[in-house]
Formats: sequence, C-alpha cells, structure tokens
Amino acid sequence: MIYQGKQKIWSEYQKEIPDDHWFYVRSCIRQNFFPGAEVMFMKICREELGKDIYETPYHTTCGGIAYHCDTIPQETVMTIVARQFSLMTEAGYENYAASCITSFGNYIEILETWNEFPEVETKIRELLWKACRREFVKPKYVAHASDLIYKFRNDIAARAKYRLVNRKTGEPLRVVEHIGCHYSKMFPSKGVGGAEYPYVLCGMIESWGGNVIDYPERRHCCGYGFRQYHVKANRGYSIANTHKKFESMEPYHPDMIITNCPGCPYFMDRWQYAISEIEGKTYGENGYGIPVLTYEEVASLVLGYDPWDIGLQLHQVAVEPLLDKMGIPYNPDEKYKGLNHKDIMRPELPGVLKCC
Amino acid sequence: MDFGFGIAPSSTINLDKVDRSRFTRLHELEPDVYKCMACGSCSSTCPAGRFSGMSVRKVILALQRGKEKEAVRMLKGCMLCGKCSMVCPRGINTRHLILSICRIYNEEQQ
Amino acid sequence: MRERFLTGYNDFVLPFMFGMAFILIWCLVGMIRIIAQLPREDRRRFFLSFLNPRILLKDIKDIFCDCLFHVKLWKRNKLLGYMHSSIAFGWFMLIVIGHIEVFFYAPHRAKLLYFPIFFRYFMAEDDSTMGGAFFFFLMDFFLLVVLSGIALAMIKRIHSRFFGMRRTTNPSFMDLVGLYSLWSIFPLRLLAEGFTADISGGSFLTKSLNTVFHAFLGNHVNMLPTWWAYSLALCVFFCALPFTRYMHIPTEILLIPLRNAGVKIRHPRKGYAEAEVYACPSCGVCIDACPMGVMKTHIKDTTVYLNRQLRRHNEERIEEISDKCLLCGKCTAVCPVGVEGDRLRIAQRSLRQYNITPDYSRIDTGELVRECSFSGPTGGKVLYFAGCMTALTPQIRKAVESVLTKAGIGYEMMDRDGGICCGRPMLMAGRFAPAEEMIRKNTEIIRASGASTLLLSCPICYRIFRENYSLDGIEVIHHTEYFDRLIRSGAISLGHTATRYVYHDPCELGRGCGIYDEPRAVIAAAGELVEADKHHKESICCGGSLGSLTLGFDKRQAMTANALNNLTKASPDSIVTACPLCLSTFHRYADRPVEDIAEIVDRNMN
Amino acid sequence: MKENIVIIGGGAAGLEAAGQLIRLGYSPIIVEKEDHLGGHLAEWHCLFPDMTPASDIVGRLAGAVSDANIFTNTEILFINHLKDSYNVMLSNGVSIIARVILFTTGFRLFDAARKEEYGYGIYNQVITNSDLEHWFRTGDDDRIGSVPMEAVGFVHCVGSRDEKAGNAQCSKVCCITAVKQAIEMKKRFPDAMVYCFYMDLRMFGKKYEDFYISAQRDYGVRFIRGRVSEVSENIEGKVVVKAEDTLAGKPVRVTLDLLVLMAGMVCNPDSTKVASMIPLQTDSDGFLKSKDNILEITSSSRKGIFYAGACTGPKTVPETLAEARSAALDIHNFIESL
Repeated sequence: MIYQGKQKIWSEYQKEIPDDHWFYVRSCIRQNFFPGAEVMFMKICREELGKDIYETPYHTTCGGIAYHCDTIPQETVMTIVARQFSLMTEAGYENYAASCITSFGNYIEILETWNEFPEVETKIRELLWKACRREFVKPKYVAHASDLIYKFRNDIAARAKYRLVNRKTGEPLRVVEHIGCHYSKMFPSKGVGGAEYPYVLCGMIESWGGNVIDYPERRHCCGYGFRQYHVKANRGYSIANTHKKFESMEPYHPDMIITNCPGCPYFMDRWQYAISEIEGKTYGENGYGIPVLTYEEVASLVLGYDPWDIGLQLHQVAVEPLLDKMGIPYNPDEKYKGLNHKDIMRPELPGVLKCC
Repeated sequence: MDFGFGIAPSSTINLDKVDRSRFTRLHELEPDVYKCMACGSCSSTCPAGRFSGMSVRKVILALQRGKEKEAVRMLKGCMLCGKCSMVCPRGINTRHLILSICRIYNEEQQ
Repeated sequence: MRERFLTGYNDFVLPFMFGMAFILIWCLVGMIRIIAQLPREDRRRFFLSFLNPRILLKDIKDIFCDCLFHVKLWKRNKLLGYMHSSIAFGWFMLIVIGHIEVFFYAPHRAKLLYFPIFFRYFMAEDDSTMGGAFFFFLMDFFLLVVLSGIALAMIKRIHSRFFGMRRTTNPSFMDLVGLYSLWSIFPLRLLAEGFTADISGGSFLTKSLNTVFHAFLGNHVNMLPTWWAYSLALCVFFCALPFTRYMHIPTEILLIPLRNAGVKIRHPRKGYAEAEVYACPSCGVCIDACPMGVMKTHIKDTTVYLNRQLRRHNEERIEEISDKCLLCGKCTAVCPVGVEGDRLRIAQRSLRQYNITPDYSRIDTGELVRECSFSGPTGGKVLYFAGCMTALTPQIRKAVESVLTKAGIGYEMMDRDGGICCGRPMLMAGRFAPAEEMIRKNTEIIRASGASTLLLSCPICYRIFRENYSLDGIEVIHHTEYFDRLIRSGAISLGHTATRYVYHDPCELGRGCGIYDEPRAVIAAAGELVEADKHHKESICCGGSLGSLTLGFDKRQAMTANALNNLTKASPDSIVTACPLCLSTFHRYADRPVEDIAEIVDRNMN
Repeated sequence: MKENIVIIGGGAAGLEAAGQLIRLGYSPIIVEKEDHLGGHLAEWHCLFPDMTPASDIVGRLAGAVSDANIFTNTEILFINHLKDSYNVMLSNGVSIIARVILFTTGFRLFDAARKEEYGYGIYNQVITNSDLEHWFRTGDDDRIGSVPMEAVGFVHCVGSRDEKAGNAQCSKVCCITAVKQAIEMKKRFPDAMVYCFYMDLRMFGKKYEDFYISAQRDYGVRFIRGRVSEVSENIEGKVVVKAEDTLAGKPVRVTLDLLVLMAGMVCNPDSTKVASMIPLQTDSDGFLKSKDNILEITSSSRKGIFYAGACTGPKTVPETLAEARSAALDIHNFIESL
C-alpha cells in the first residue's frame, strides 16, 4: 500500500463544505436502529461546535427506499425531494445536509438529472405546485452529515477525551471504515475522496488516532441492497454479501467498524449474530463480534459521552470490548436503563455470539 | 437457529482455489487444449448439444475453472461424432481431447 | 535303390530332430491355446466348419492358393509372387517327393521323421531304378526352384523396388536369424547332396555339381560336416521360427480355417486376433498401402509394426499405433494373409478404461420421431438420414433432396434439425456400449417412422447401418446405389456431358461396404469416367477420416495432397466422391472442383 | 538543398522521416524536448513479434540521421505564420524560418493512476506495461522477482476503449504487447500462472496470431475474457483482482503477485499545445486531424504542415515508419511543386 498514492487521490476529490447554517433532514430508519446517532449529531454540532443546524418536523422520507425498490417512478421521488427543498427554502437555508446516505445519493442524482435535463426540473416544479402549491430554490450545497463531521474532525479531535487508541498498549485501534454505496459510487466527485478510496471516514479515523484497515472487500456492499433484504427469498443473498466482507476483513483483526449509512451498521451488526447462528462463527476476539458504530457514535465516544446515553446498548454486537480498549468507563448495570433510569429490559442472549 | 434462509453460495470462480492437478495432466496429454479461443464453433455444430447442452468450449472452460461436475455432465452427452474437430479453426483434435478427459476425470468423484 | 547304412541313422540327424520336435510341440501348444481362447460360440463354429464339405474344400483351396502358391502376391507383382511361391511350393514339393521316395524305396523307414529329409545320405541309387532317377530329377528340379526363390529373396533385400515395393519392413534381429538360417538351408542341402551325388546318385543339378567341382566334392572328408551343417541350419531355423516372422507359415494354416468358419476378432490379444498377429509375414505390403506412409514418421505405425509390437507386448507403442490409424482398411484389403489391421486396432481401443461414460437415456426419441414421421399411407417410403458430417457439407443434402423431389419420390428427413449420431465414430473409438445405445435410439426412431427404405449420404453411417443395425424389413441404401437404381429403372435419366470425372472410392463405402460399381455407373451416365492411379480397393484415404484418434489436423495435409495426386493422374476435370468427409477434406486443398455424386446427378438430371 | 524542414519530435517517426529526407538531399532539423532520441521506443525492451531489441531499432534510425541538425532538450516556444512560411522559435534561442514543418510528436502513455479502481500508485504490486519494459531493460524494480511470482495478471485496454477515461479509441498495440510481455514473464517465471484479462483480442498484424497461439499453447498463458472491475490488496500485500469471466458468465477472482496494466496510447498534450500555435485541427480523440484519413493521412489542412506517426492516432512501429517514409516523400513533392 502506497499511502502517498491515496493522498494524491484524496487531494483530487475535495468538495466544498460550508462551515455553518445547515438544513438537516433525518433518515427514515436510523432512529429505530441506532437512536442515539442523529441526536448526538445535533448535539455535537450545536452544543460542542456551536453550529446552526435547523430541522423541521414537516419533512418526510426522501422516497429513496421506494425508489431503489422500484416501487415508485422517478417523478414521484423527485416531487418528494422538491418538497423537501421547498421546506429548506421556506426556512431560509441554502445548505442541505442529509443524515441518510441513500437520501444523499438521491438528492445528488436528482440535482444532476435536473442539471442535464432542465425540462424535467420544470415539470417537477409544476407537479409540486399542483400537489401542494409549493415552490423551492435548489440548495447551494448538498452534504451528507458525515461530510460535516469530517469537516469538523480536527475540532472534535481537539476536544477529545478519548482517542481511537488501545489504552493498554498505546497502539492505534485497527478500524474498518465502511462507506454507504450511495455516498460516492454514483457521483465520485460528490464524495470526499471520491468513489474508490473515499476519505470521509478515513479522515475521522486518522484524526482521532486510529489506523484504517484497507482489506480486499472494502468496497463491497454491506449486503442490505434494499430488495435483497426486503424480499425474504433473497435474504440469503443479502447475508452472503455481509459474510464475504467479514471473511475478507477477518485476517486484519479489526477492533471496530465505522460506517456512515443507515443500513450498513444495522446489517453489519445484526448479520454478525445471524452468521454466528448459521455458521457458528464469530469475527471479534474471544467469541465476541466486531463492534459496528456510526460515525456520530464514535465522535460522541471520543468526546466523552456516556456509552449508554448515546444508545450503544442497542447494538447487537457488544461494544464493551471496544470501550475497554479505549479506556472509556461504563457502568454495566446501567446498560439497560433508559431515560430516567427506566428499565428497558435485557434482551435474550444469542447462542453463539458472545454479548456480555 | 433456522431463519428460513442461509448464506447463499457464491457463484464466483475463485481461481486461487482451483485444483489444477488434473488439468495439468490433461495438458500434458493434450497440449492443444490451451489453444481454444472460445469461438464456439464446436458448440454450435454439436449434434449432442441439442439434447444435452454439450459444448466442447464450455467443457474446456469449466475444467479450467474447476467446474468439473458441470464438464462431466456435458461430456456424458457427447456422441464423439467428430464434427467439432472438423470445424475447429485452431485444428484442435477435440475427439481425442474428449477421450482424454474421459480418462483423466472421473464421474464417480464428482 | 539300396540303403547305405544298416542302422539308417547318423548323429547329424539329431539337430534336425530336435528342431522339428520343438517346432511341432510349439505349434501344437499354440494352436490349442488359440482355440481355447476363442469364445465358446466361435469355438463351436470352428469345429463344426470341418463337417461342412463346402468350407472344408475352401479351407484346402485357400491353404494351397495362399500358403503355397501365394496367388494374391502373384496378382500384386509376378516377381514377388514367384519368389514366395517358389520357396513355399518348392520346399513343400521337396518334402512331399522325399516322402514318396521313402514310401517307394524304404517303406520300413517311413516312421523315421528325418529319413525323407536326409534321403540322399542314407539311400543310394542303383543302376536298375529308373524311378529313382525320375524322383532324383524332380528333387533336383524343385531344389533349383527353391534356390531361385532364395536368390530372388537376396536381391529383394537389396532392392525391393524390383518387386513393386517402395518400402519394406525393417527386420528385427530374430527375423535376421531366421532369414539367414532359411537362406542357408537350401544351398547347404545342395552342397550336401553334391557330396553324395557320386555315391548315392543325383540328377542334373547335384550330379553336375559333383562333376564340375569334383576336386572338392569328391573328397568325402567334408561330406559329413556338410550334412551336419544342413541339419543344423534346419534346427536353427525351426528353433528360431516362433520368434521370427516365419511363424506366419504354420499360423496361416490355422488362420485360414478359422476365417472360413466365420470367426471374428473379439479381443486384440486373444484367439482369432492372435492368429492374425502371428500370421503376419512382415512382408510390408501394408507399409506402401498405408495413407499415413507419405510421411516417413508414420511408417512404424503401419499394421506390420502393430503386429510386431503386439508380439512383443510393447504396450505403449501398441496404444500409440492403434490410436493413430485412420482405419481406412487398405492394409486389410491388400494383406496377403488377411490380417485385419483396422479391426485389430478397434479391438485394442476397446480395452481402454474411461471414467466418464456417455448416457443418452435422456434423449427424447418421441420428438425426433415426430419430426420425421410420414403423414398419409405408409409403405414404400424413403427416410433420408443425411448424417452429422453432411450437415457440414449442405450441398450434398440439398442435391439429394432435389433429386428426390424432382424424381417425385416421397421422403422424410430423419435429421433435418440434427439427429443422433449413427454410432460409427464412437464404435471406431472402441467404445461399444455407447455406440450400441445410439444404435438402439436410432433404430427406435427409424422403426417408428414407418419407413421402408433408409437412404444414407454418409458412408460412415452406411457401414454401421449395414453391419451393426438390425433393421429387418427396411432397406438400407447409400445414395450412390439408390441413384444407380433410379437410372437403371428409368425413373430418372441423366444428360451426358464431356466432363471428365475421376471417382474417389471413400474408404467406408468401397473397402468398407464393397460398393464400387454403382457410383461409377452413375458417373458414367453423366460424363466421362476416368480412373485414379490407385482405385477400387486400392483407393487412398482422403486423410480426413474419423478413424484416427490422434492424428492432428496439421499431420493430415500431406495425406490429402497424396490422395489428390493419385486422383488427378488422368487429368480429370472434376473429382467426384460420395462421402461428406472426403468432400470437405478434398475441398480444402484440391486444385479443381470436388463434388459429391448427388450434385452431379442433380445437375445433369433431365 | 537549402530548404529548412523542421521535424518536431525525435521519436521513431521523426528519425525515420529525417533519414529519408537526408537521402533525398535535404538537411532536416530535428527538435526533441527530451535529452535523447528515440521517444517511447527508447524506453522499450524489445518488440513483437520477433522480439527485436528496441535499442537496435533506435540505433539504426538514429544512425541514419547523424548528419542532421538535432536539438535535444529543446521545446518549441512559438510558431508564427509568415506569408508562405513559418517562423519557429525554439527554447534554446534559435529561430528557424521554414516552409515545411513535420509533426512527429507522437503519443503519451495513458496515466494508469486515472483508473483509480486498479490502484496504480496505491497498491505496490500494480505496475504498468512501461514499468515492466523498464524492468526487462534494466532489471531495476524491487516489485518484480523480490517475492515469489506465482501468479501474474495483465489487464488489457487500460484507458483505451474507455469513454469514462476519455479515450474511446483502441490503442492497437496493447493486445500484442500484453501477449509479448506475458510470454516474457512466463520465460522468466516458468512456474507462474499468467492471466490476461481482455475484452477483445485484436491480433491484426503480421504474425500476431501465431504469437497469440504460441502464448496459449507453448507458454500456457491463460486468457480470460472480461475486464477487471476492481483491484484490492490483501494482508500479504498481494493483489486481489475481480473480473467477470464473460465466457463462463460468472464473476471470477484471483490473487496475483503482480498486476500489469496495459496503459494505452492517448494524445500527447505537448503535441496539442504546439498544434494550437499554428493552429491545427484536432480530432474527436484529441489526436491531430489529418486532411483525409485514407488519402492524405500525412497532410494537415495547412500548407507545409505534415504529420507522421502516432500524433494522428495509435500506431504500431512499422506503421509509424511507413508513414514517416510516406511523409518524407510528400514533403519532397511539396517542395518540388513550390
């Protein structure tokens, strides 16, 4: 691996990310999977970094899942997106940040389509007007939320209480970064670092002290693939892809996986349990899995938030080994306590995968 | 635990894992097996192809890719009529090649 | 006639007696072994054949014609024929007359095996026996005949071209031992009898010799050593015989009745095959006959060498030779003793073990039957099976169909969209079981189609349909025969042109099925027929044969060129054949048009 | 004859044209930006199909022009169009008035790093055809032979026939070069498996097909029809290649000790820069545009400006030399007609 070669590519794929004043749209599914992630993003941006992040309860899905499942036509998804833009316009923002990778890809794809085919944009404006009498101005900048954290990675590093370093050995943690497919594979120039060697998560890892692992199936899909998971008959195909990734990263003994997509962490986390049940195999140390975290969760850990406050107890794969390595204190008794110490009940333990 | 689905087998041909020993033996007997440029003349002219999907081109390829079972299945349909050897633009003696494959590879082992 | 010695014995007969006993026992054991190896059914057939006077007579006639007179060789080349028959028949007569002499003049010595051989030593002529002089004359005469044959044999070793043979076999060491001992027997006999000519009497040869060289032959000190030498030469010859090509002499006598009894090769090493292998005289006629012979590297792959390797059990070479052959059958056709080089090879190929066995059970014949079933009343219908190879030479199929249509003959095609192979190529590879399966499938289709005539365009198919299919009630016919019949019956007529056609006899049609005249008759009706340099059963394979398993494409070009050379000796305008494989092979390199008979018929039809 | 002929580029085309013009009695001036003559050919080890050493060819070509005016390390600063001639200003301060300029500016090798998915410049064991030739020539490359060479791969059409890479054209020589290099690798590492990943094999030239058959039969080079989609590195530092075996209709992956990218020929930006001084037309592929692609391949649309070799498109060495000779003759006829 020639690091300078990658740096050269990274330097070629830099995108402009405004410093402040963002209109933020949430993901449809993340709050169910990793409820702490989006909350922590807002908290970090607003409270730690003092940024202006606006969100509105009136925004809807971007239509991406339906679009990628081939259940709605493109005009529909474009009109939904146009409505989101009109909410931004109404609120007086021009920087648009999406929490979800598929949404981000969706916005980029639609804006590029309008760019190439202005008549489509005109038609969508008409449709939006007909549907809800709304108008919009196209955003000046579209970013994924991870782009923002990437931009502020060094500010976060400066405030960090913990680093991605093994406290005992002083060695950097071996970190797998997994980028959502829709981040830059369709439009390489719209992602930090391009499509082949995206830098957005690498930058965070490097800045926070970890070592990035470049393993052969790094580019491979997490296995979600929308239809591959949603149709039960295809689920074997979905898990096969995840399995392939884990088999490929196994020799590197990763300490953790960081992702920037709603589906990826979910599938890489939950499928580790399913694989352990089907194959009897686990990929972490001592029968544990490899903890899979979102970049917001990692940022929160680095900044010293309580693991249980940021929702790490909702992960299938136990995060305790990682917390131990980073030297982050936690109270095991508090793990399954929700807000105001309300008992959220302990989950049933799986047969093979060790989960404390 | 039964989830109602398993890990789907990969269709990828992993050349690292192909056991080349038998093909190496075949190549010693039939150096011309490497001459095939996959034009498909043999397959299109093959009278057995109609009944069994026999294709010398595919057999050669399948053996190189470690898909011996598939090759054997096709070979069982071969009638050894020799049309393939007549049409092969590279002059490969396909009949003898087929006979050699039938000696080196074993349907029982598949 | 009087006996010279009371005992009627001298020690010098011992070597001869030993040799004679050895070879007799050897041959007896060999014969029993071969007969024992025959399948029970063949063995029964063999014994029963002796009870059939017709076969018995044929056995005797064949033994005389083939073993003594070498009629086939006379036909090939007179000098070669004379050489062989002079030695064989001359020697035979020496033995017969020797026995007659013993019978007449010393009947009490008839029990002694050696007595007729050394008659002149033990018996002396007296003045009164005119008969003795007569027999002595005959003996000298046949000795001269044999000696002339030996002299020719010596010349042949040096210059085989005089005998019409371009190439001859390379003798093995034991062959040379046999050869030189055989050559020495008769000059030694002449010498020995020359010594005794002034004591026991002699005739024009021995007596004259004695008179001319009296200074040497009159000295009786050398007499006994010469008789010893004669006896020893016989001994060496007999003892070496089983290990030399001369084993063909006794073996052929067994082979002929076996063949006449209808016994066939079942195993390449046992029974009938073994008789053929040992009956091979290593004459090398097959070397020149072999189409592969155009390339020097293939000379050692001819049948004579196959037989030699089979005798030596050199497995690697046996496999190699067996696989390389084109199975054109020409060596079989020209062999003076009837060794079947092609069948031996197929039998050899059949021994091979394969780990993948074809399985055609899933082929749905119903669909194929539907494709070729006749509509309307059955009876008198022609089912046309073009064959796999014809699919690559569509001009043949097109022409045949056109002729049939123009002649108003109702027909259906059995393989319009491709059919099941006839099985002959598989059979030629020695894989009988899959071939049988194809035969079964095709039989099923033909029977179900309701045809009464099966018309074929490919001689490869034709041969197996004739030899291995049982289609009783259905006539199997090649299009050359069929068109000939149509012409003769007046169903079609051809316009005659001045085009000079040469006809190439395809191996499987000519030598394989004996169809020589019909195609020629058809061609003669359409134009001027000229013959190739070598034709009929001597026709040269085009080189495209499916018979060879190992001959690569690049190795065949020289053979095709040679075959074309042979065909164009009489400067024909066009080369005509009746086999799709010959057609496409010749097409590749010919300098003039190559056509199938069907094309000519179609073009010249009135 | 006192006619100034400026030849821009001292590669195969420039040298051959100069040699021919000298024989016709002219004294051409060769302007070469590098410090040596021979262009890309000088960087190559040997040439298909007879494995002729490239240095022999360059030596012969350069030998024939020893009498010519040669300026190495020299670039064109500007060209002014005078009434019926051109004023060529060189970076060494020399200014030439010439009625004839011959462009033999050649091509540039595609920058393989631009095909990011192949990881050239990122994965240690990924090299280009040019790197391999360098190693053949000098033996100076730590990446080759330092580890056991069990499997070597060649990727055809890198940056050629690739609209995404901005080059829709076929580079013509890469197929046969890959075959040649594969054979050379097989000679040096007989136990290695050598794979060629190709889309089409374009064996158009004399003896190319023989060469290809020999690579298959005699050297056992394995040809896989399918373009490599992505390359990654495994923990041992080997290269993992993914492609589709389009003949089997299945994805294929293989681990290699060395991956060679057959970088194609693309237009030379220096050529474009000089051409813009006159200005000359360029074609859709970026190469200089001939007056006619069949009849007048060596002529430009401007009087006195001629082309030879790969400045008008990818060409083999024999084609380049033939064009150079043809251009020399065209120039001679042009001068005669003045």
